[in-house]
Amino acid sequence: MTRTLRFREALREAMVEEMDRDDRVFLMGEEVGHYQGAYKVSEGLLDRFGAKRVIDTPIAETGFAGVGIGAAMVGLRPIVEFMTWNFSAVAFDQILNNAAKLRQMSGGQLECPIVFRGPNASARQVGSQHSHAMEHFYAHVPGLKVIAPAFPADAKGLLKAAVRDDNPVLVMESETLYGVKGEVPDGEHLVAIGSARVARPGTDVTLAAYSRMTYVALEAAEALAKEGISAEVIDLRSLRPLDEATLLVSVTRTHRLVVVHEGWPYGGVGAEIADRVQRMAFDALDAPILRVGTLDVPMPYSAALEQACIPQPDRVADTVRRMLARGSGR
Amino acid sequence: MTRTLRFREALREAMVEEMDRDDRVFLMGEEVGHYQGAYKVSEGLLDRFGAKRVIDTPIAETGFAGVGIGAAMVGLRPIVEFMTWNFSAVAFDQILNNAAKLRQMSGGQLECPIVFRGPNASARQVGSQHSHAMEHFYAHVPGLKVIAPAFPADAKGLLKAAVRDDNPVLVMESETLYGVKGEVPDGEHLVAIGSARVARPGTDVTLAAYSRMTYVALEAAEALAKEGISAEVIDLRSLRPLDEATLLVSVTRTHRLVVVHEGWPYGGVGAEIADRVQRMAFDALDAPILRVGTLDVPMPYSAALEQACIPQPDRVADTVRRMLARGSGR
Amino acid sequence: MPDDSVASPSSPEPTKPTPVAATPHPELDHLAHLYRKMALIRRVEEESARAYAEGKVGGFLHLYIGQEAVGVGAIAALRPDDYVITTYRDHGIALAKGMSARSLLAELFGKVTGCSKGLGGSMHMFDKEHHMLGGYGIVGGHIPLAAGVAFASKYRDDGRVTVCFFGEGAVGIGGFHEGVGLAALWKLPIVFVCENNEYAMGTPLSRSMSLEDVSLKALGYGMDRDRFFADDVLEVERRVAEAVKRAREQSTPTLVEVRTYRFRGHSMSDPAKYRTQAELEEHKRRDPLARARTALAGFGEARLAEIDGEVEAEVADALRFAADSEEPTLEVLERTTYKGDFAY
Amino acid sequence: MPDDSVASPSSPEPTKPTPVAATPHPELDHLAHLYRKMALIRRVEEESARAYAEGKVGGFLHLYIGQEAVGVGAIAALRPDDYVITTYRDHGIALAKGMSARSLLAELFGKVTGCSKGLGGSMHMFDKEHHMLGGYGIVGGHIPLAAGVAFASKYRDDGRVTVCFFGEGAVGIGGFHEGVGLAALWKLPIVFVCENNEYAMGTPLSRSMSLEDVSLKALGYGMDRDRFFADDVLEVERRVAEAVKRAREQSTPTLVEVRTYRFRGHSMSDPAKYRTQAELEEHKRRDPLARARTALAGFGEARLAEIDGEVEAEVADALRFAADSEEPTLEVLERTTYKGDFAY
Ligand SMILES: Cc1ncc(C[n+]2csc(CCOP(=O)(O)OP(=O)(O)O)c2C)c(N)n1
Ligand SMILES: Cc1ncc(C[n+]2csc(CCOP(=O)(O)OP(=O)(O)O)c2C)c(N)n1
Ligand SMILES: [Mg+2]
Ligand SMILES: [Mg+2]
Repeated sequence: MTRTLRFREALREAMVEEMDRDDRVFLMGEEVGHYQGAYKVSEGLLDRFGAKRVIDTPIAETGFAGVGIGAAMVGLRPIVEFMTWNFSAVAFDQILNNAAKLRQMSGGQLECPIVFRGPNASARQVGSQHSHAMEHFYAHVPGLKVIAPAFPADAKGLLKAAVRDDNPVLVMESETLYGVKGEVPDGEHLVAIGSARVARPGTDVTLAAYSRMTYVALEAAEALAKEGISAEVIDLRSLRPLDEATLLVSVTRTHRLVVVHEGWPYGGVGAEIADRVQRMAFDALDAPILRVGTLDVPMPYSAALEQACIPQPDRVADTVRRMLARGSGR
Repeated sequence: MTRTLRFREALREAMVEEMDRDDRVFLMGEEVGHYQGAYKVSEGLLDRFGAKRVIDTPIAETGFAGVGIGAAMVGLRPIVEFMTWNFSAVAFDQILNNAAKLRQMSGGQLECPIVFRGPNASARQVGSQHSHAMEHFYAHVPGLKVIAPAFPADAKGLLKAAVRDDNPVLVMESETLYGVKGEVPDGEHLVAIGSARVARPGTDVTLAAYSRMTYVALEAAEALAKEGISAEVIDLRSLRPLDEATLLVSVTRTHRLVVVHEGWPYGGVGAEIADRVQRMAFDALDAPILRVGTLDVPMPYSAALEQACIPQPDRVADTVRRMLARGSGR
Repeated sequence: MPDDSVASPSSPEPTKPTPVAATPHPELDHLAHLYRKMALIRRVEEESARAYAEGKVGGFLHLYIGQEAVGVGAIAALRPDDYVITTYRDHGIALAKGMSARSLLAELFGKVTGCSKGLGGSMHMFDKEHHMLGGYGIVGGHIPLAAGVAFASKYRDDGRVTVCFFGEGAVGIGGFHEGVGLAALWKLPIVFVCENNEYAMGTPLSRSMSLEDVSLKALGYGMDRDRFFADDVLEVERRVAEAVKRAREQSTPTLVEVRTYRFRGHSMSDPAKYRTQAELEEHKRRDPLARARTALAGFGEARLAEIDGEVEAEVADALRFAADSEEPTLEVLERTTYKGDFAY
Repeated sequence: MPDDSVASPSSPEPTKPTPVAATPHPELDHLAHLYRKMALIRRVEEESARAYAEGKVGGFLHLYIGQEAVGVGAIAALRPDDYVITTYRDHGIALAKGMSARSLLAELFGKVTGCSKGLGGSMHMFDKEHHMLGGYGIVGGHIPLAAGVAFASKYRDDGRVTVCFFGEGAVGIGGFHEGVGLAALWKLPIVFVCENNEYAMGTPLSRSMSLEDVSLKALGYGMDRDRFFADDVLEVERRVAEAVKRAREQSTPTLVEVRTYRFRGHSMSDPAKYRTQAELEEHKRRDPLARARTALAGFGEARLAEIDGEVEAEVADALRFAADSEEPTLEVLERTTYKGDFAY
């Protein structure tokens, strides 16, 4: 049996279930309590769990990210919400130098079972300082895990798995997905971190995406289908670890790969996927791997320009057409 | 005519010449003045230019990086030294959200002519918190330029060009290179940002490297030459912008590319190069592009383990041999 | 809305007012001048809210309604060439520093005629000509920049003062500590104006700070401090002027806590459930704009109506201008990202 | 070196001392106990320096010589299950909290028998069993962690107190402000001990802070504070104990500034040209270790010699142990990076 839930409700259920199950789990962040969450993800949690376990913080990301890490290293299991991932930039050192390093610096004595979560990448016209796709910075760092679900069921299952993970897990959500509905299995629902999912089977080209871009890839696949082009869409779900097997199996069949992601082109998750696949499936590729990402500029406020910067189904479909016409990107 | 200078002396000359030329240029950072620089790069500058233009700061990277950016946006041309780039992690937001965004957020009204410089990547046994290759985070960001010279002449010429650039330029130096000697042209010596250099010509494989890894690549090429394998070594010098032309010309001749860099494998500069070259020279490649980077773990203190983590000439040479034996990395 | 009725007569007439003889009252003239600025801000904000509701403005919109006396009073204490920098709640500050309503509303409408070519939006109002160095979106992130601007003035000895505005919610973050700390250490010509409007989104100061007196933070830096309410714009000007004088003449920084209140939610999406209607009404009774208008009784109703009319005309014109302007095109992006060649 | 001669007799005998009868002097016994810890730290540091010179230790090495009374005195005020966390200058703190000289020196030698398996080195001494939560390399970065540890104690109501050590150079950075600010806001059971040794590398406090009294920072957080010299280890214990009592009984934080001095350079590469020989000598005359030994006159020279002998034996044994231990192997890296499967 399943129920239809919004993305934010699925995340909330995951937190409620894990907090019910384990009283070492608590939620901390700006406006998560009395305000019921800047994006209402934590609505009702303060009433349900009280101020001891649902903690409103001042605007001090370095401070409360560090508090979470410190609490985790002595055995609590914090969920730290960044109002948006953009603001994690002021806490970057805490995540890079403490969360990711504690276990190894201590020779394995200490653990850091913490979850950092919040909306990531573009919202709508919030400008250059509020539109970062931060996963490209964090997926680079050993010691961290990074997940980016697209559907409510995965949001719930992956967040629950993240809370139970003994390593720091960063959950990349999307303000533009919080209202999206989807079927969520009843009862205990866990999704293993590190497994991608074929969201739409196809034979001519593989589209790899995650978070909101999975919907963009699916739309492009729909459009291409009308032209008789069969695109397989892989929803990565997890960025670090990356599910190489699922990618390789698909590319070995389709011989073509287009990676769709928000965020700038230089480096990052998209480049990593291109690098791995050309390395591991070199002979299987009939065309160079292409990427559809955010244009290489700070995000503009103008609605028209913002939409032009963010990957759209058309841009994805055009890229596939170019590729099938043996476009090598030159 | 040239003179033999150490890397740190070449950097110092660049700063002295630019500060003599333009009194809007000043140097700011921890221990740059009275202490003569943590690594003696700024030795003598306080005596020469006085405390007004050679400014010792407290330990407050967010503060003094921001002060530099603020001063730059009203017309000064700061050189901000990070004692090491690791410490820029606490100033990450200033670089990402202010330095890189100012021009665009203001619709082009403001400029940010600032240089951030300091030693980057591994030193010797300084452990996981002090061994980051930070270029992989910064090269991702539009609005920034990132350079990483390997030789004293380039260190001088590129730093001078960076000081004259009207955009934020990040200079990645290396503690392990400061004592290295090299020939530096007399008189005004500028090197354009964005141009790579063929450090050693070759025909069988291209090795792309930068900063200290250029020496590692050259050593590997030397070893391979003894086996009759001719490796061309490209010293990238500049990471953003990246000199695609020089890379493509080389790979089109050698049909093989190995990227050598410090820093973790996931994403970053190495993945970006692999992505671009497979896209732009797909048909020219006889083998998948391979990368030799730092192992995917926090840097250990143990001398033996640290050396095992950092790319060594042997590892580079082995990778080339594997590739020539048509190793596809599988 | 009742709180604005004074400043915004339901009918925008007279658009063409009959000239009225001037009184020999310099103080009143000055107050009238400040009143006009506050009224302009109030009306621009009301129209921004309306335009937002109509979908003409996107993203976040943080209104300055209720806080007008802070920006107008503080900036009245400055020279035109002094610098100002603030947060995303920047419309009032930008207008007070001299930005035109046209350029501000065009920016909100995402038009290329906007101050930032439509690339910045509500949170990023920049006006280099008027030394308005922008609105910034990362809480506390602009405070070190402000110290840097003041550093440059000291370096060049140009006699300018920098005023840095921020909310009381910024006082707990590292950027505040480091920016203020360096300004105190290096004796920079700057005034830090904390606009304490009692809330950071839905968080009252009592839940974000161990002390409720923000100005006490100055003790930890051995810095001068001041603390007062912003009911009277002239009082704000007087008090800030003292700090500006210290900055200009002795090159020492001051932390000024100005107690104010925002009549609207944090942003358009905030219903402000965290405060009572009674609390809001009480503050609206202290509306600095209404207070200024009352204080201007002796100035003459006719001339006040004239000012209100001018403001209405200016806002109407700016709205037309914004609506009729062109949107920016893609080619603007690369050259606003880098000066010179693009770097990729 | 003259400053250490008292604590380190040129000859390591007697390795097997003849037992001596105990005096009925609890205070003296306690001081002797603290003296022993300080002497052990002093000797371990001297040997670390020697080993570094011989190339057996790599990376950065920050010695605690001169500051022993701070760590030993402060930790003497704690229960064994209380938490301690500090900076890269962590050898003395680790030993004071109960880490063995074996595990510390083996870590310095980069051996797998070291507290952190040879992966952390000098700056990262961790000992979970003794609740020594580590040494950290990013200035100020561990202060929020310390607040988090204290937060956990309050969350679990486990009655433990956390002591967070840091240098005076950390007071200007954001991590200090945010960590201390949250501890004050949430009334966490923690004591912040600022080891003011007058220099941050080559920078004297006068060039890094607008105020020279670090403890005044507490005023900005409405927090209790204290400030004193570390010449007498018993005084350090007494004063820190007051703060620990407040933390344990009322769950309130305190900022304690302990004034001390490092006899060596910042790290092995620092010739310390920024201070005069005279200044150094003056401080060495106030050596807390020598002072404690003098105060122990009534304890009996024989028993003191016995203690010194034990210390020598312990250090000699630890050096042997470190030298003879194995180096870590590559396979240790993956499992210390992630618990469970590696994530790439
Ligand atoms: C570093 C950071 N964290 C969180 C946010 C989200 N945020 C935007 S405004 C705001 C509240 C700020 O309140 P205050 O400083 O009092 O200014 P006010 O809005 O009242 O003018 C928050 C939490 C942000 N912009 N930056
Ligand atoms: C954020 C950061 N910036 C710079 C450094 C380099 N650094 C290491 S120790 C040190 C001086 C610290 O002095 P203090 O806090 O007084 O501690 P002490 O060394 O005197 O014990 C500096 C600048 C660092 N480790 N972290
Ligand atoms: Mg506020
Ligand atoms: Mg110190």
